[in-house]
Amino acid sequence: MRELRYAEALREALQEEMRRDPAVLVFGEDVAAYGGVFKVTRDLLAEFGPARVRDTPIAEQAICGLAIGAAMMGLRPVAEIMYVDFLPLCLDQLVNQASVLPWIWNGRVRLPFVLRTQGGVGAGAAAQHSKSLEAWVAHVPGLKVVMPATPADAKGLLTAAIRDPDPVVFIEHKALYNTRGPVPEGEHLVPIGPAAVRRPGRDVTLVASSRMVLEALRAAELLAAEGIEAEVIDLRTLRPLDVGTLVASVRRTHRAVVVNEGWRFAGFGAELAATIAEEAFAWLDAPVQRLGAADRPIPYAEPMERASIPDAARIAAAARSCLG
Amino acid sequence: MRELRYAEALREALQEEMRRDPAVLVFGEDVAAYGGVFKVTRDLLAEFGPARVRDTPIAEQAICGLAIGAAMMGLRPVAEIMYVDFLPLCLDQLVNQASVLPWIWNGRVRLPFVLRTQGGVGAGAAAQHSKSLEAWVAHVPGLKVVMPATPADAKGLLTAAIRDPDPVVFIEHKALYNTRGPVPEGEHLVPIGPAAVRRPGRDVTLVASSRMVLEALRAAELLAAEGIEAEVIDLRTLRPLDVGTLVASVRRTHRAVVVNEGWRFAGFGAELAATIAEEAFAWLDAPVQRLGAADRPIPYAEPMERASIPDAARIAAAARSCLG
Amino acid sequence: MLNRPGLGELREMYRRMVLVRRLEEELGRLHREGRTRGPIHRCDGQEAVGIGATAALEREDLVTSTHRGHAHHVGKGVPLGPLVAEILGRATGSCGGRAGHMLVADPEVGLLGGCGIVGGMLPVAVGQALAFQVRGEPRVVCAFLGDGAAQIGAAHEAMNLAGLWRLPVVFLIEANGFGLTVPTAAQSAVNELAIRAAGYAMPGRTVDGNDVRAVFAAVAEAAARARRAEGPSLIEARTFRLEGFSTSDLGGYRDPAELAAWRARDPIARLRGELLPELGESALLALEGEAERELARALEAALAAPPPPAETLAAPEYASEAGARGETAGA
Amino acid sequence: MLNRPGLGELREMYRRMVLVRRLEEELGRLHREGRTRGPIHRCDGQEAVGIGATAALEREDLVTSTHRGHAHHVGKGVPLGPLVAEILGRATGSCGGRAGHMLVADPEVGLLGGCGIVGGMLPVAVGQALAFQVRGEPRVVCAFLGDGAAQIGAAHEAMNLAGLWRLPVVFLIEANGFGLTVPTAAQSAVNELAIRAAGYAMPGRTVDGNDVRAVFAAVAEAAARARRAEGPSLIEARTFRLEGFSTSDLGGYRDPAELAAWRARDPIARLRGELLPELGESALLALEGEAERELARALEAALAAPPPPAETLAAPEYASEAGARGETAGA
Ligand SMILES: Cc1ncc(C[n+]2csc(CCOP(=O)(O)OP(=O)(O)O)c2C)c(N)n1
Ligand SMILES: Cc1ncc(C[n+]2csc(CCOP(=O)(O)OP(=O)(O)O)c2C)c(N)n1
Ligand SMILES: [Mg+2]
Ligand SMILES: [Mg+2]
Repeated sequence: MRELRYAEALREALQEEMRRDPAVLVFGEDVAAYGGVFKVTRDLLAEFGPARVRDTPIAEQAICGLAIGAAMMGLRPVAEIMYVDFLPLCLDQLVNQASVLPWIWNGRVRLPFVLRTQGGVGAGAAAQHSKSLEAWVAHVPGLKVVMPATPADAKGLLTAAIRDPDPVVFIEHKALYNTRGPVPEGEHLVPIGPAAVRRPGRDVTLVASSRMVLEALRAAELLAAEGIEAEVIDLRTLRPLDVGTLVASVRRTHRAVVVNEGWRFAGFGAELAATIAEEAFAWLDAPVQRLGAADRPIPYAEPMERASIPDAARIAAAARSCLG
Repeated sequence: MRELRYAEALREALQEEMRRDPAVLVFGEDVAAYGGVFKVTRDLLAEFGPARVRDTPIAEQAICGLAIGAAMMGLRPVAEIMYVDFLPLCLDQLVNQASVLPWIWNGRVRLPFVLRTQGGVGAGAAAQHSKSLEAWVAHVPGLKVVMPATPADAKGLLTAAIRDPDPVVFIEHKALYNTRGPVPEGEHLVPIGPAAVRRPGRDVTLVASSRMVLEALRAAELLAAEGIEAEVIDLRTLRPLDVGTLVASVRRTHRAVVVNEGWRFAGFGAELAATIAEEAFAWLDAPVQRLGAADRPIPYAEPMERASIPDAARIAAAARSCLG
Repeated sequence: MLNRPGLGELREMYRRMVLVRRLEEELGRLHREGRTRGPIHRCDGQEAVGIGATAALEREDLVTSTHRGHAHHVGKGVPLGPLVAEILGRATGSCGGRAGHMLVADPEVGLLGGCGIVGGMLPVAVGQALAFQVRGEPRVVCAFLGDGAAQIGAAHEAMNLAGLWRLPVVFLIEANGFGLTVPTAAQSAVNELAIRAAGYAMPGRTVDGNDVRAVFAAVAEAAARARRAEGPSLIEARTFRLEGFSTSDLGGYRDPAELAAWRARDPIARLRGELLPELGESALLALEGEAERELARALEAALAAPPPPAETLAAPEYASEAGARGETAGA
Repeated sequence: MLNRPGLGELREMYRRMVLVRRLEEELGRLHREGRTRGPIHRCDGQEAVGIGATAALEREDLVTSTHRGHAHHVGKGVPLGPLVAEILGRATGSCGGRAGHMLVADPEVGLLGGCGIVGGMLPVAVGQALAFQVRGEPRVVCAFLGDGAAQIGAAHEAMNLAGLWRLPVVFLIEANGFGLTVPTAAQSAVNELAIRAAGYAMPGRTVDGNDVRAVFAAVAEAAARARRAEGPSLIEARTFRLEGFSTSDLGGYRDPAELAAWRARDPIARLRGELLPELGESALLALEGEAERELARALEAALAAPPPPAETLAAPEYASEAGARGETAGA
């Protein structure tokens, strides 16, 4: 299969869906003429024109409201919030409008929009451009939260998100845009919901999402060298969560490490650890190990930044500690 | 001891601290002339005048920014966000400024402000005025998150919050304002951090905060009638969390039910359940039971609203199921 | 649509204004009897704004409303039975009792919809208007907001975007002099909010919000402009709220003389006075009686209807799950 | 402070502008050599705004900055060594390397401070000004924002509140023609942002942002007004960003002719031309050399300094924990 970069895979999904469905619209800061600061929307303006591909002012509340209103009227907007760090600016629109209206209005409207954004630690983007805030949106009923880890999923999940009848918060990772991998040509749908077992193993389950999947896979390599067979689960969708795959794995391996790039305290890892401890209680041979970012603002300086989030070595150490 | 309503206890704390320290300032929507929609700031304007007690425009970002900026310059502002449902409008100020600046600036500024707000289900306030969003703020490093359950704690914790050198999000409960209880006269400080054991018991630990403490205590009564002795822990502070008290209790009772009024999925209960399962793994005789709000917007109609959050009966049932 | 309402239109507006006033009064009564839930936001004294504005719209136009929306609901044509039932949280309500009084919506008549977050629907209104523009539909969104709401960030972002993209939105400020209890002079740096329109490259004007003809004319003109793809407008309708900010209002913050002066300028009495020479007393009494009977029927039916059962809470979270009705307003 | 800078002041402004320009150029070079981290936002071409404005302030006044703040930092007097070290993430930086280039702050000189969230410091600036008002201190906050930032909700809330309470804030828009890549004409419904001041009951004016004297005069006047407790002002300084939006800029979105035209209006060359008759070539060369040597020393020291070690991450989360320095700017 031909290989694409994660960013290109995303772009292909946008392009194919815009060709397929005239209701699909793309807007956000710097997405049109420039093609997005990560170039995910490159050349879409040239192909689809200024009515469907729009640069907006710097106005995150308006961007999110645009998506809600246009979706309510039958369009399928794909809005971009440049960094997940700016998502707090439109959380009112997400938690008080997007989450509420379809259900509270008794299903009388649908809101089929996608809010694309990206998070995570990159190279020195500092405290206001490096956060992982998926725990917040995953808490909100009515939203779906998707975080692809591979180029193929980036394409397949974005395609599914655009066709989905519900609001989807689609969180990319700045340090994944340049990763390459095989991506199917033409229509490629990865359903929202199911997790993927990226590597089978019987000794311990490593649960991760987004870039942490790559770290977990590297940890599995380290562990394999020591004779420990780790199973790696890529959640892909955080809400609704694929509890079945998660729990089935832990019931087999009896041990779990959950990894999330967001702050550890009250983070998404807590949901994973709690769910596993509830649903696999009798199967667990050791406490679930939970890794997350240090509970501090993300610092700029490299040694501090690097220390602030989980990595393969720390994941492997956590796995060893549940086996020890 | 004389009894006060929760709202009066809060007012007393504000009044005493404003008398004690001229740097204390109160502002927010409808807090001055009207005395607050829950009358917590009643008569403060008359005593302290319009420079220190201010009605603001409806502008939650500005309210929060005012608190940050004034605190940075050495005042001790107590700002009010009328409903926690409106807190999303100022989360950018909290997560990108208040959380970040003191630590990222290497401790060169302090932000001693209190953001008072209130949440929870009352009587028919509906989807945009009934939420519990403590999970969001509890996720943020550098913030402290306090939720008093009793009038005495309302006074003591608010006093401590005003004197604290860090930003404190102080979340009251609309259905507690009229509850009465003994409140010490004069200076009364309840330190931020420690949880309180509200009822000792040896069979199961019920962990709750804010109004859910009252439901847990009622559940303990129900259980006592069946010969089950439940220990009830009132967290009081959610961040930093008193893990010691929590874990010590569960290590004694071997069973835990965690109760939070916010949505269950990725809610604060997940942090509690995960922490207990991690720290008391070898002591647990049953999975931690986790209760939260139904993962839906809070509906208006009474039967649906009532069904949407935990109550004494459901807490008792959860306790029985871990004992069963 | 002409900018001057004809007699038939005025007659109907009068009927609706009376209907809204009676609704507010009945809700006040039910509240005092302990038969309502939550803070209900009456609009007594402001009826000319909501009724006059919606009368100047077409059925396919949209209205985004606020927490104080009864005149918008009635004006836009939400059937009275389901409207009252929703306000009272019944299964027969337009949203099955889930929404309640602050969040009433009805896609069939273009009320999309109520909102308890001040300013919360303004960005949404802009998105609705974007859909009309993209599809080339000659439809307009009338976005109501309060004079308090005009101070919130979302209002700025929405107005700038509407002005920039020339979207078909009529921003209609119901300037009733207060937020909840804080007078507008203590909320806004400027007295006349309409002047801000210049900062968004849209026309702005102030009208007498107690004169239903003036409101109608201003909205008709702004809607026509929007339909001609000339972009948004800002209208500030000066009016006054005669009752509490909600049924929770404990009072004590208003000047009785000011209130009395505004009571003397009641928009319903004013329109009645204007219609009297044209229609005659008995026709007006008949109209009022008709409104009262319609309301009584709706109230009686709503009060007799059951609330939605607790089990309804298990209704699917997502439209993607089976069973969601999925009526789309855009169709 | 007089509104017209004297020759000594102009001389110092010139030195600072040169210093900022050299700093930007050196950072560009270091970036190309792979020796910087993260997107650095250079302000080449805009130096007259930051330097002119800060020169018109007193030391006890405050500046809230943006992501593009090097001229604000230098102008407000952050010592160059710690400034450059912070930009490069060294332990010797003004914030110990934790903040980095977007978040530089220095309470000692009233830079409080940088911010990577567009518009994020505007509500904070209003709060700082509130403290001055409450304590009756004759201090002013100069709040810098971009022409892109002027479209965000927080700007509206902050300006309305400042106007309403007559807080001592100077809102200074650096109108450099772009957000990141989107021209201001595609972001703002109006071309002239200063007209929005009328909606906040404050004076608004547009000045030539490449004329350091004009910027100085406008800020001096606005600051004096604020110190007289007459409230805030809005100044729109028209300028142009000559380099990329950050070191990540891939280009391709700008008109080369426009860029060339603005290069010809370089504020540093302009001021040099004005000072030449007064100071003479050799004095100017000496001044430039001085700036270059100062920068070279700071750069060399910063590059030689270590970054903060990973263990610094364990520094206490809260000021209430022992060990926090707790320097309070208000003292
Ligand atoms: C974002 C937000 N802040 C505060 C409130 C609480 N609140 C409800 S109505 C209201 C006053 C609104 O004033 P205005 O916009 O003038 O509308 P009016 O009530 O006068 O019709 C306030 C402050 C809210 N619902 N939403
Ligand atoms: C709230 C927010 N939205 C988006 C961004 C991404 N961003 C960083 S700089 C910038 C452009 C800002 O434009 P302007 O305010 O004119 O400042 P300039 O860069 O021109 O100095 C954008 C969109 C951000 N940092 N914060
Ligand atoms: Mg009002
Ligand atoms: Mg700019």
